[in-house]
Amino acid sequence: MNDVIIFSVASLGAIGIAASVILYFVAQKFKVIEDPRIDLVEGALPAANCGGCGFAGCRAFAEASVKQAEDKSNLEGLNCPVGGNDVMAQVAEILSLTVEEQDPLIAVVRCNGSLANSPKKASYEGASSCAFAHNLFSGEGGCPFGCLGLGDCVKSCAFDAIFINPETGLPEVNDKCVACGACVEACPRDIIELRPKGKKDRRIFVSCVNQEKGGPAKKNCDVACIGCGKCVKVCPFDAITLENSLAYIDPEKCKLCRKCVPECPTNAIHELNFPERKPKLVVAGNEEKPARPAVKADAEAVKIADTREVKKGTDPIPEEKAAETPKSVEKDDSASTGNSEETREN
Amino acid sequence: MEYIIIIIGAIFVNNIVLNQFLGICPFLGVSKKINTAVGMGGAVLFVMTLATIVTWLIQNYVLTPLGLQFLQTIFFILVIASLVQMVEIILKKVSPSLFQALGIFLPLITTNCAVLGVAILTIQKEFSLMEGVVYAISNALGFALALVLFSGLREHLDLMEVPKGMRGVPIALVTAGILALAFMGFSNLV
Amino acid sequence: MLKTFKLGGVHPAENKISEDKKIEVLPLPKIAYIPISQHLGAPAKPLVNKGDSIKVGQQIAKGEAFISANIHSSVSGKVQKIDAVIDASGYKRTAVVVQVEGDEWEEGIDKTKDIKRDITLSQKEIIAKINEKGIVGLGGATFPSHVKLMVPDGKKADVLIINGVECEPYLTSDHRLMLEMGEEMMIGVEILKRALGVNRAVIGIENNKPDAIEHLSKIAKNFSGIEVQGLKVKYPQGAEKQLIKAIINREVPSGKLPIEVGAVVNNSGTAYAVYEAVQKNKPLIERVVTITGKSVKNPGNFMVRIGTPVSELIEAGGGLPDDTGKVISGGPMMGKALNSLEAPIVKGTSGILIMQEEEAARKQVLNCIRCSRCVSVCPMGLEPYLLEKVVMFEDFERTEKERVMDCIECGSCQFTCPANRPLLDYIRLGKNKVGQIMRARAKK
Amino acid sequence: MNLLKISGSPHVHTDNSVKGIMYGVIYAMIPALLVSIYFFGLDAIRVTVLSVVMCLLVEYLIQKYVLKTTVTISDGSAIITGILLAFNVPSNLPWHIILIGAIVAIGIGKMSFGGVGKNIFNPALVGRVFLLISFPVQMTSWPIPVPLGGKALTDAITGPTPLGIMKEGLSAGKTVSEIMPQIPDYVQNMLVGFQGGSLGEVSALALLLGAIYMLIRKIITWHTPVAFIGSAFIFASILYLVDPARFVDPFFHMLTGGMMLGVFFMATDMVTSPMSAKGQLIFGAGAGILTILIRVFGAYPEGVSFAILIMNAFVPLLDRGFKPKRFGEVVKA
Amino acid sequence: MNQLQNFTKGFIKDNPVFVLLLGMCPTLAVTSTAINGLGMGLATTFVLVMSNIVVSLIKNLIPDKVRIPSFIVIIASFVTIVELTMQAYVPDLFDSLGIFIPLIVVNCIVLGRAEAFASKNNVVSSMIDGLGMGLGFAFALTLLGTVRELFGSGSIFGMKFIPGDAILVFVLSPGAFITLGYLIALLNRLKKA
Amino acid sequence: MAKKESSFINMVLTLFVVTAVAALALGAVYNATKEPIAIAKRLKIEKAIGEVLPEFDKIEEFKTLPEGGKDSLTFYNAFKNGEPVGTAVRTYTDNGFSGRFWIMVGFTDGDVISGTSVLEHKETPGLGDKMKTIWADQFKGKNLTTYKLKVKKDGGDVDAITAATISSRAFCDATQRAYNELKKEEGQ
Ligand SMILES: Cc1cc2nc3c(=O)[nH]c(=O)nc-3n(C[C@H](O)[C@H](O)[C@H](O)COP(=O)(O)O)c2cc1C
Ligand SMILES: Cc1cc2nc3c(=O)[nH]c(=O)nc-3n(C[C@H](O)[C@H](O)[C@H](O)COP(=O)(O)O)c2cc1C
Ligand SMILES: Cc1cc2nc3c(=O)[nH]c(=O)nc-3n(C[C@H](O)[C@H](O)[C@H](O)COP(=O)(O)O)c2cc1C
Ligand SMILES: Cc1cc2nc3c(=O)[nH]c(=O)nc-3n(C[C@H](O)[C@H](O)[C@H](O)CO)c2cc1C
Ligand code: SF4
Ligand code: SF4
Ligand code: SF4
Ligand code: SF4
Ligand code: FES
Repeated sequence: MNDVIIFSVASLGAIGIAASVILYFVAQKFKVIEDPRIDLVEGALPAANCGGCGFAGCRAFAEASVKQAEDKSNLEGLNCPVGGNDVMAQVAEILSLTVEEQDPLIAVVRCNGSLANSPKKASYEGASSCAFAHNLFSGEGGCPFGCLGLGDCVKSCAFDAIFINPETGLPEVNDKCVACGACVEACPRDIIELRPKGKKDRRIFVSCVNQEKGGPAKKNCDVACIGCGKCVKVCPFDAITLENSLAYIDPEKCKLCRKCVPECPTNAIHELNFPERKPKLVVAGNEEKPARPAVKADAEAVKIADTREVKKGTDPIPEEKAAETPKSVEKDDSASTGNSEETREN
Repeated sequence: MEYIIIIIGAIFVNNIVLNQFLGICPFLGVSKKINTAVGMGGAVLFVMTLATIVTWLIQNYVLTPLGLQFLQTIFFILVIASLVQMVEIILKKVSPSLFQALGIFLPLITTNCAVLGVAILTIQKEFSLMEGVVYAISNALGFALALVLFSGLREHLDLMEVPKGMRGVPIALVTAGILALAFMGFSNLV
Repeated sequence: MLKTFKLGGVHPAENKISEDKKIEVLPLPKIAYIPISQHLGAPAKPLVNKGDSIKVGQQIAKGEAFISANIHSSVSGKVQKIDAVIDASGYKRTAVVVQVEGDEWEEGIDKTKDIKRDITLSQKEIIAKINEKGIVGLGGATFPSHVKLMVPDGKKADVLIINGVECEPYLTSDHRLMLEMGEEMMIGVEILKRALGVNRAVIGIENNKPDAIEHLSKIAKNFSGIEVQGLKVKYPQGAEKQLIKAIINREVPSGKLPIEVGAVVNNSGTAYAVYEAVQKNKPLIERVVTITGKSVKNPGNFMVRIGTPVSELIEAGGGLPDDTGKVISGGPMMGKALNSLEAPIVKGTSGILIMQEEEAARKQVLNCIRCSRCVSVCPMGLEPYLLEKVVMFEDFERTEKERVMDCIECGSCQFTCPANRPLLDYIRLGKNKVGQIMRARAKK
Repeated sequence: MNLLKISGSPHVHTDNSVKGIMYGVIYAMIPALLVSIYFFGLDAIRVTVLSVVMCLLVEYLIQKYVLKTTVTISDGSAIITGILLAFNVPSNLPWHIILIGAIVAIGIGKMSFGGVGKNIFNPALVGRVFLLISFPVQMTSWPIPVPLGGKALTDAITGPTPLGIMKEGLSAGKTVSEIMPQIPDYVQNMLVGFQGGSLGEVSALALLLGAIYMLIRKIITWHTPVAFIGSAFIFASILYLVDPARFVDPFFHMLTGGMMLGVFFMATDMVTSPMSAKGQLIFGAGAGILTILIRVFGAYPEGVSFAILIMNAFVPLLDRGFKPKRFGEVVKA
Repeated sequence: MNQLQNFTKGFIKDNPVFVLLLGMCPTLAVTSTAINGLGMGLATTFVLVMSNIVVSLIKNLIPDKVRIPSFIVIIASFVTIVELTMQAYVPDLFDSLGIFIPLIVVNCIVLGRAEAFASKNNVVSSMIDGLGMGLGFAFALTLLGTVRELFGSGSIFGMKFIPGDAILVFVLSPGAFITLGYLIALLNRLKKA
Repeated sequence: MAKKESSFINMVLTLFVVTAVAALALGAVYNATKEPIAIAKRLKIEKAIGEVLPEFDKIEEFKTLPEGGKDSLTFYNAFKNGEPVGTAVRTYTDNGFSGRFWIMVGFTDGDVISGTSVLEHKETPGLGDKMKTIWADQFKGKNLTTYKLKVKKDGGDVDAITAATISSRAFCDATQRAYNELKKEEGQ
């Protein structure tokens, strides 16, 4: 009986010693010059080496994490199933990827060329891809800047935060949006912009990116920005700039005073989540507008706006990050159209 | 003949993954890309053979003579774990290119029940050392076959828009199931 | 003996409705819209200003870049404006808009029909002339012809191939041109031969135009080193790589130009334009355009001044039929669907095809059943089904590896797919994206 | 006037359609169906109709209520699966087993992957093999075929298939020549259809007829069938030459069991076979060798189904490894 | 509250089988009947709990570099204990679980929890974590075993209530894969709903 | 308490201690379970013998290696009150559907099968493993001098399990082997 125990202890102990000696030399040999964070991350991982993450072991996962943190500053798509969220949070911490407290942004669709505002002039058939249609033609509504409505943005969103409203044919963003920017990337027409959510979720922006002159712009869409500059003049904070016949409201400078909104003759400026206006102002605004269609469009725009944005979150207007200006074209018209032509030809 | 039976038996009839259920975790985990699958297959071949030899020696020259069969599990796993680590350093030094191709999979293999499983089965089946080696190699080949086939299928599935609910693991499992169903045709081949 | 290329190919219904219609001259438009970019490469730079009076044949824009082409006025009158004008795709492009007044020609242009046979210019002078007169390839790609004729150092051309295939269904402009201006065209071929310094030229014509084959064979007897080769009818035989393969059995390597195998391909219309430019000093200001379609009342072939709005040609064809579904610039396989009928006819417009509603409608897209028909018809040996998938899943690395850039956009795959998949749509998108990636890489 | 339509080129399309291809296959199966009705009578009709209806029903229900997509049962692919499933089972199979077969074939084998075109494995064979393994007893009692009007219409006698007799005899240690007399005049009977077996296996000739039709209509190409038959024949011949007492002659293999059915109707399923000609040749050759291997050495008398399913799993690798000949490749070399 | 969450997370949210896909070999191999699944699950639970306890007790005595081997030894010891005990007292169950009892050693979930949780938490939490995870594992195995047994042999826990032959495939290897595949799909769907 | 440093000595020491403690504990458990395991094994055999033979109170066992076989058979001569009641043979076959399986066969009066019991097998549940059911009862009381131990397909007297002829055949093979060896032993 004692034999068994003695043998066990002796042999197993021997193996133990052998193993530790080997491991010691492993440890020595492994001192290759590698990013020290790899070791740290590996330390945080469960060391189960199960491959559940899709990598060849925990170290490979650690390397991948460090690399991705370097390249993309995020850990998207990386997940350790054994460790779960806790471990991933630790990893993020090691790689100092703790999400900085940022002013929350949200995707904003800057086109109001709905089926009503910009009626169909042609009918498109073929691959359901904005990128392809953009290369092919100006769009069913005719506006060469407007939304094509084929939903590349929707496909790119991993959070189900953006979808096409079948009534308007335009994408709408809901409160699931985490401002990842995927849709901004996806849209071939640079219609979507990440803007600060704004105080009480209130935002004012020009819902148009058409850089054509007034006439041609208006021809395709009732609610296009025609570059008349009225809003620029009325803004007390110099928040609005006009470039290429297109007004842009800088969210950093905009104090949400709403003066510009009724000024716009085509209702291109949208205000979201504001209380009802005093009737006087509305009338004043209405008087300046052309006849019926615009009023109709206005009603619709407000309706869309209401469903589109969900009230949530209150944060001060951000100071640090300069808002992106629209991918503007410094060259003249011909150059810009020449460009789009080239992409189509290739 | 004996060897042929072992080889065919291990690769096709009782395929280690599809029939014996060993090494399922890497089978599901490392089968997303064909290239990784091939690397993993190679690494398993290497480790499994080595581990089987060493564990066979330990069993027959240490455990059995000393009457310590009950320590089999703990001995084997310790030996395999240390062995893999040792191989890793040696490989890194001796052949960096081979290390690049196979070495990165080594840590993954320690905790893969295929290696330990085959080591134990070799003992259970009372194979001679030579038979054990052939058995280990065949099982590793069977593993590699299943893994590479499966990775091909998964890459293929990635380009099919599989219904949302089935995407990912469920369809992979169903595919593996049908693959196992097909492999039943090899039943009793030897 | 009829030749053809081996790999892939399809045979769409030919529908050459207008093949017996003689070329007529389309009346001048009231306003001509002459885009400054009618060719592959950089747009030309306008030379005239608003309010200027201009004559037919006067140069109004200059191609300054290496790959670019001059633009000449096709009408006489006053420059109304130089502005962005809607083009076929609905986008706006800069064009010179001319208010037409009379038909006053620039001096030195020989307007007559007389055939001028003697070729007096040297190789260099010919190329300079072609450049000066703004000749571009009329086969579709509108590649500036003078660039093509300047064989790069280290390469040598040994054969000129004239593309009289016109494999696109419906279109007949080249066919008519070969029949009615065969003589002139042949002189153009001789000029091109000289410009290239080759002593062999082959005119490839598909067997559905036996009259053209016969006619040109007869004329060719008077010329040395020019053969006419009949070809089996198979789309896309007109594509230059396939044509070279069919006629001289050489395969242009992937990603390379025909000159790699010593060949240069020019369209038959181009040859005619070269004749006019070199012998008659006439710039490229008009071309033969087919107006056709099953419901078109009066299909035909017209000599059209560049810049004429498409709508005027359609009027000449009997007006827009009620059952119009699509108006296409070019043929049904490769043509562009027009977004606006006010778009002008440009150097590259070979025909206007009006398709009926149901003929034009795309059918419901189904799952790919892996029938491999698309693979077997692809003349470039690609796997369209796979390209579609990898583009859809945005794996552009794989897209490039699967040789998306080899695709000649012939449309055979999509034409043939029983599941009606928009294969070429995605392949085009993939080419576009991969092209961007490759350019970005080249910059680095 | 209507709005102008805009799309990329091409703007025309052939008359090719998925439906057309699928119905072509259905027409091609009619001769074999008629032969089996002739021999198995009402039972053949019962099994086929049940199987087709159930396949359609399962596909309909899944598309409508589970996946909530457009219903495409009219494209004919489920009908093919139904017929082929019926062709692969004995004519006296109880209805609930057919139902299970249909659920497995369509539900697991096809719709789980997203429906037509997306499945990796041949759905009918998934159903068949599933049944074979789950219900070995019911799936291997074959009614003896009796020409129409014969008395066995009502209560069929069951008996083994030629392959079953062979396997059984060989494993009992008999030689081929001892067994052969138990299988009367197999060449004639099997060509015309007088052999025990699944519905669709009875007549090699009728199947061949359908195959020729499909070849002419270019629904299938010759590559897979030729490679399949060729490799099986060669492999069987080698074995036969090695020991004619233990291995039956190759013609027997060609004409018995599901060989013809599998070769022409199931290995050719475009969804589950490789794209390139070279890939198809290897696919066929692999299936042929596996078939003989399983028939001769395995537990099952019949190996066609397994062989095709196993080769199905190789399709992605074959697609990767064997690309079509690219234009402009030779010159480079 | 926290401990309760700790305990319950292994059942659905972080279920080792359905969500984390760990320890798949025993999951698929031994679940041809419900009782086997349960047995395997409980054996694993025992090892998980005990090794978690011991690891969290001695976590500070172990230098980092030999952490893993030490843990492996600890786990292997408990596995051997289970092995011996089962051999002695439930030999039939032991026979039918076969090689998969020693293979608990390499079940990623065991080492994973030891490393990820027990080596960083106190004894009580570690024990509860092990228990939760283990029972979650056992739950999954039993569920899978039940379904397969029901379809494959027409019985549950050995009680036959569907007479005649059942669908044999379910107790064979393809059935294991396919059943688990659909179970996971189903649970994903339920979780979303 | 601070973590131990990973120095060489520490590592070796720790691992040694851990393994030693583990070995100690396991040794103890092994010793504790040695008896029960042996008993369990014994019980299993005895239960099987009990199933195939009439009542007995004493057993003698010995092993022989059968001709051409790879493993030895075990014979259990059972006695009641000193009188032999029969012999149980632990026998096997290599022809099972999934390879080797072991059964116990009991013989009384030298030639008569008194019962069979399946010990270890890997045959397919639902098919081959039906040999554990009443199917095996058909062998009870059969005198092997007259009974042909072959399935009917092969010209014997045994009803094979439906769809599991292979297993049935193998079962006969195992039984036959036991009988042959028994005869040989008797002859000596
Ligand atoms: C960027 C570019 C450069 C080219 N350079 C030459 C050249 O140097 N020589 C030449 O003969 N053709 C050149 N080509 C013309 C092509 O060979 C071809 O004739 C032209 O793209 C039209 O062909 P397609 O109508 O078949 O598309 C060039 C084409 C492109 C797009
Ligand atoms: C699919 C395809 C079909 C073509 N068909 C014709 C044709 O029928 N006739 C023609 O002249 N050019 C055709 N081309 C254009 C030729 O490839 C080539 O660009 C042209 O012949 C070069 O001559 P060019 O520079 O004078 O236009 C086709 C190109 C492609 C890609
Ligand atoms: C998964 C599977 C398991 C099988 N298991 C057994 C088995 O345990 N025993 C057996 O004799 N045959 C088994 N078979 C073989 C088949 O049932 C085969 O049809 C049979 O051996 C011959 O049929 P018969 O018994 O009706 O003559 C199995 C087959 C499969 C596919
Ligand atoms: C030539 C040809 C053969 C086919 N063979 C089968 C078959 O063997 N089994 C089957 O379920 N469907 C078959 N189909 C139908 C269809 O392709 C099949 O259901 C798809 O696999 C479903 O995605 C066939 C179709 C064609 C065109
Ligand atoms: S893609 Fe990103 S930024 Fe756009 S809507 Fe979705 S979550 Fe918001
Ligand atoms: S916003 Fe952009 S991406 Fe989204 S549908 Fe409109 S065009 Fe497409
Ligand atoms: S369009 Fe491109 S991919 Fe399609 S057949 Fe033509 S060359 Fe091939
Ligand atoms: S032709 Fe259409 S259905 Fe056939 S393989 Fe190509 S894409 Fe798929
Ligand atoms: S349990 Fe993970 S590999 Fe076996």
